[in-house]
Amino acid sequence: MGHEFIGGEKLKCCYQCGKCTSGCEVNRIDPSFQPHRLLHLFGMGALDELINGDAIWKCTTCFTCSERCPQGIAVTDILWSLRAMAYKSCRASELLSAQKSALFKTGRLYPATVLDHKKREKAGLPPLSEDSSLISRIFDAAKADG
Amino acid sequence: MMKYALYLGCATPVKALKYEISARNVAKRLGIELVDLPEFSCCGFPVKSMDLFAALLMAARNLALAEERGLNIIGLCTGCISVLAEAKVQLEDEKLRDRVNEKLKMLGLPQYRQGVSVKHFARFLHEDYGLDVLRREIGAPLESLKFGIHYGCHYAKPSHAHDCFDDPSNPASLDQLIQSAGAKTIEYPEKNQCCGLTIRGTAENVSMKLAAEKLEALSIRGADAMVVACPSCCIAYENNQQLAGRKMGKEFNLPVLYFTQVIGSALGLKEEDLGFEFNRIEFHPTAR
Amino acid sequence: MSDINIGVFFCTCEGEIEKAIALDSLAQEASGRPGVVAVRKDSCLCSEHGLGAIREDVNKFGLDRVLVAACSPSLKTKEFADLGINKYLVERMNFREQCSQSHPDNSEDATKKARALLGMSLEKIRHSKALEPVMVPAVRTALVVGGGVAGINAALDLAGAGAEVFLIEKKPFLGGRVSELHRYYPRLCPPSCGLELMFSKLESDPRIHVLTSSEVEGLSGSPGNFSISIKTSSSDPTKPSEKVQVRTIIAGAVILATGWEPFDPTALTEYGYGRLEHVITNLDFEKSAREQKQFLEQQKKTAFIQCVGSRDERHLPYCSDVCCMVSIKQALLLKQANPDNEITIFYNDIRAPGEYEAMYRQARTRGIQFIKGIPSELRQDAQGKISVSVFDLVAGERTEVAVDQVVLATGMKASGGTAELKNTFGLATNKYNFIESHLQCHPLDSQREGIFSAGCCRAPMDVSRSIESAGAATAKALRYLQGEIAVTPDFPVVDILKCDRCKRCVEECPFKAYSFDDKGFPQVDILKCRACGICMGGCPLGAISLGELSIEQLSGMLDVLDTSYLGEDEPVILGFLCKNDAYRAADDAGAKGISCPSNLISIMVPCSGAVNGMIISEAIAKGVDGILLAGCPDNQCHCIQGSVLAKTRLADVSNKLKEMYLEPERVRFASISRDDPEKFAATVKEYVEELKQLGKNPLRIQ
Amino acid sequence: MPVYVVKDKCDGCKGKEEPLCEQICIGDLMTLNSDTGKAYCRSLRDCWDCMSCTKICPKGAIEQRIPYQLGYHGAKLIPMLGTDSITWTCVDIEGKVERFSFRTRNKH
Repeated sequence: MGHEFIGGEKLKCCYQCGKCTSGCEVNRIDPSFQPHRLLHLFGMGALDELINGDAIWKCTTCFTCSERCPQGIAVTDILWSLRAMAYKSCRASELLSAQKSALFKTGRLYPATVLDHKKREKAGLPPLSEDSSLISRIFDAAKADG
Repeated sequence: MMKYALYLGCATPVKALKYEISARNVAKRLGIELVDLPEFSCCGFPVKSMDLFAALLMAARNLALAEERGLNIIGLCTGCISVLAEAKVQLEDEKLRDRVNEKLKMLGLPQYRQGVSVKHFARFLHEDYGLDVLRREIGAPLESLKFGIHYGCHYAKPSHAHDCFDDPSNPASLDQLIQSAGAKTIEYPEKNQCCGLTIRGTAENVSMKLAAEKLEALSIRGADAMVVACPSCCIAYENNQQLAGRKMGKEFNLPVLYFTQVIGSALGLKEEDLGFEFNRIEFHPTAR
Repeated sequence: MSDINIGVFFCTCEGEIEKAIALDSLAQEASGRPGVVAVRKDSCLCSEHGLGAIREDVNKFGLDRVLVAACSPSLKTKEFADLGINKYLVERMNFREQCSQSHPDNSEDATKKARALLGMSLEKIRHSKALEPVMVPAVRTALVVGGGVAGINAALDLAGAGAEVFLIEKKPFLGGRVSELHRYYPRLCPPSCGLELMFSKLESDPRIHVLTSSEVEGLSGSPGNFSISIKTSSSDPTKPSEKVQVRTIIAGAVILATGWEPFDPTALTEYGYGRLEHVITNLDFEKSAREQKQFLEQQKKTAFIQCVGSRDERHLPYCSDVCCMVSIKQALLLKQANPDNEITIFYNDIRAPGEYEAMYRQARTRGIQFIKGIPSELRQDAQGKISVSVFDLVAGERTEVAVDQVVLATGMKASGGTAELKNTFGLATNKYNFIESHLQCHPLDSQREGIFSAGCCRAPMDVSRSIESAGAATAKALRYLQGEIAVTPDFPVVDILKCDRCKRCVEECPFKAYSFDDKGFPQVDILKCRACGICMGGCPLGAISLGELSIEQLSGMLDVLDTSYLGEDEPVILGFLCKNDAYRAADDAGAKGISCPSNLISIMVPCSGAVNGMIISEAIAKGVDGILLAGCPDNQCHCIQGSVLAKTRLADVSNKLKEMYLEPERVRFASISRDDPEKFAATVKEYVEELKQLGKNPLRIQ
Repeated sequence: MPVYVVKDKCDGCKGKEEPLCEQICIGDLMTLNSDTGKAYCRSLRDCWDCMSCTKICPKGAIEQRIPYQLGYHGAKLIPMLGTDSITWTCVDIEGKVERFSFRTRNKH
């Protein structure tokens, strides 16, 4: 799985102190989202459960847990790895699918409409460039061997 | 004259014209030249959820492009800056850098040689331009105003990517920046809370509640406006303000400004040069 | 050579040895060897009868050397040391564990190996020298650095054992961190009571000299006679720096008790220490409890957060040992003072070993709430209430508590004083900056002989364990305070005629026992030396020899080794086995009946780092097919870096072999634990097979 | 064709001054580069190829390039020192290997 684990090397050091969940804004509102539990499941190898569940899509990536983890575990990066695994097994959230199509079409997360271009011109801002093949070229390069 | 590459990202030039306009004019007024690089692409943030390596490659591409021009990067979106800065730290690893450079070569792009710095515009003003110098430029201090600052998660986090320039649990640099414009800032316990925009599509209730809580905290404390430093946060608090209020059974009327608009006003720039007409909740700093 | 009279004594070990080895034929051969004037076989040499027979022969034949073929030299050492002849002139041959017991199935090979051993041992013993313990005069004075509870107790214990003691303290007063406490556990008594008792004992003991406002400036000399310069500033606050007195103390031993410093939790900004009101540390708690009576009594809600900074790889990666019990103690004090006080302790794991469990239990029965889960952040409302929000891992849900004060259970870090002394004394510290030599086997020793550590400069520990370690360090130090120190004569001797003054021995000695004499030659301080032989292994000129095992002896043994003792086609391996681990594991293999190829002849060395590269080269040059260097796993070596150095030296030989178009596999290092005879046997078997594949050492033919 | 110090192997004899090769060199040619802590030959053309330094080096870090009068490129002469013996490995330009062991005089 290689680079998908960027930042996740210390995962096994987690001693379940729960500080990540204690400080998690999302958990406060939606108790079903528990970062410490995700780490535990990941450590136990329960990948299927994680990838098929909704939990990994609920993280705001606010980095509070990563910042305060006493074991220096990059929890947010691990969440990203899990999402990438889900994406690769075609389990991406609808939001991500929408983002993906925008990115691959225009190279931008928020494509500019005709109106947007006009507004910018009126405000005296420089025109925006779009590159429809850039993202797929980058993905191809990332996948290519070597 | 100080010269920097302006990294706009995806959201700012489309969703946050007032930010872009005010930032450009503040920079101009302070004698900072911002150069546009049309080749800049998305920072890679959304791609992290698809392929971490491709995301790193996108970030490295942007870094390498600025480096080729010999320009350091100033950005407006905290998310973009955080992603680029984190990539910079990751690419300190020689093996990873070699691998990334190989791919950049494949794409016909310049190599990344670790010779570029990445800073948010606010951090730049605080750290490089300097608060003392800024204070001397302030012509119309906003003494009667009281702002609630929202930093945004990626402004100072992950702290190692941002050279720990501000305390990740209790940041202060934006407060100081706004204070140097003469205004007061509010201390409130929810200061560090996330805007929730990134999960609006996957956990809408949580997202709305997060936004509403902060809007409420600042409304109660009598903030004249909320000040933000990131287009995404602004969407969460400004564009979604009525929606968040309705969902939670509250009514909000809290103007949301970019810090560049506030600084610009204090510098004496005109409202039209700071994109005030784009504010959804009307606000006129000089009228108060 | 025949001016030496050698006696060779074979033990059948009640048939255990003789069942595999043809002792009679070996005895016959031995009697024909030059210098051998007495040969005897006995069924039990270590019995009174057997030992008596040896003593009788020593007298009768005027023996100069005694060669004993019996069990492993690591056994029955006392018995065979007392034969009426200097014990260094007695050589043991391991006929039982490493011959008859390890090759029981093939007695022919066992006999062949025994024969080879006999030849080598006869050669080795020719070069043996009679050695006597060296007596070094030592003063009866000790120095204790640090006037905290550990230092005070060490001073009292030392004086109690009859030593003169200088107790020095950097601050103007004694008492250390304990004097900052309100109560200590588990008896919850005030430390002032204990301290005052100690102070009065200090004062009344004429052998104890207390120097406050004093610091160590430098240390020279050796154990038994350290010379330490001490700077004392004026203790009169009205005349600062008026009088700075520097004096020199001669001390036989030094006990360090430089204590600890509290971890500063401002680094964990999420808890807002220094920013939020009523967020205090456990040491602040003690201060307030000591100074204000109402602090404990006034009714309030208190939360304790455990592991603040400790067990945190960004701050203190270790457990600070005391914080769990400190919080439990403080919670109990609050409850005692006012039963209406509401207390919550947020914890990871409560660590309450031994008797302390009872206190933990008491805390629970008193209604102190324990929540498993660490809060991530503290928020304060306008009224000053602090809200603690935590995910309760046991309940599986979030709990929110609003409290009046939060106590951060901060841990201990190594003190600045320890860091200063580390430089002044040239000591080694562990990765957390505490003083350490070998945590498990020599916890109180530093890496310098004669210098010991007590209390929290060694590791975080509570008051009772500090006092305990002070007593233990005292016992250790007493060896150097007897007026005279007997040094076992197995320390190294440098042959100045061979030495080229390259200084490698000085650099590589893990205990910094070497210095230079006025001509630039290395000289070993026998009191600092631990006789590991790393210098002997490192000397590029083979100029250093240990008392027990010299380069000359090793080289002589190689000269007489018959590399075809098992026949032309069997490979021969020379094993250098560390006496702590590998050699004993090899013995165990025999004792447990794990069969082991007879292709290996082992030589016991004090540390794998004691084996010189020239000896290995020479063995290869003389036709040995393979060299096995077996030592401890890296982090277990008593000589700190012995096995690491052994590996580098082996790598040098291996590189050389490659250059010579010889197989680099002919030298090998193996980490063998004391308790792993199976691995030892397997390693030898595997190596024999590999060497068979490689074929004969080309140098063996010549 | 004089000596060549393999930098990765040389450890400057750890003493930081006067390594063994410097002490043994009859021409006083070998010395330590104080910046790198590695030995080097300060005048290559003065080297007589006596190989004293090659023999003594405990790290096997000094190689001898055999002068062409004795053997062309590819020929090698490698000493290995024991406490009372020395073993020479001679490789000629065709790769033929021969080894010789001798007793040395510095017996204890």
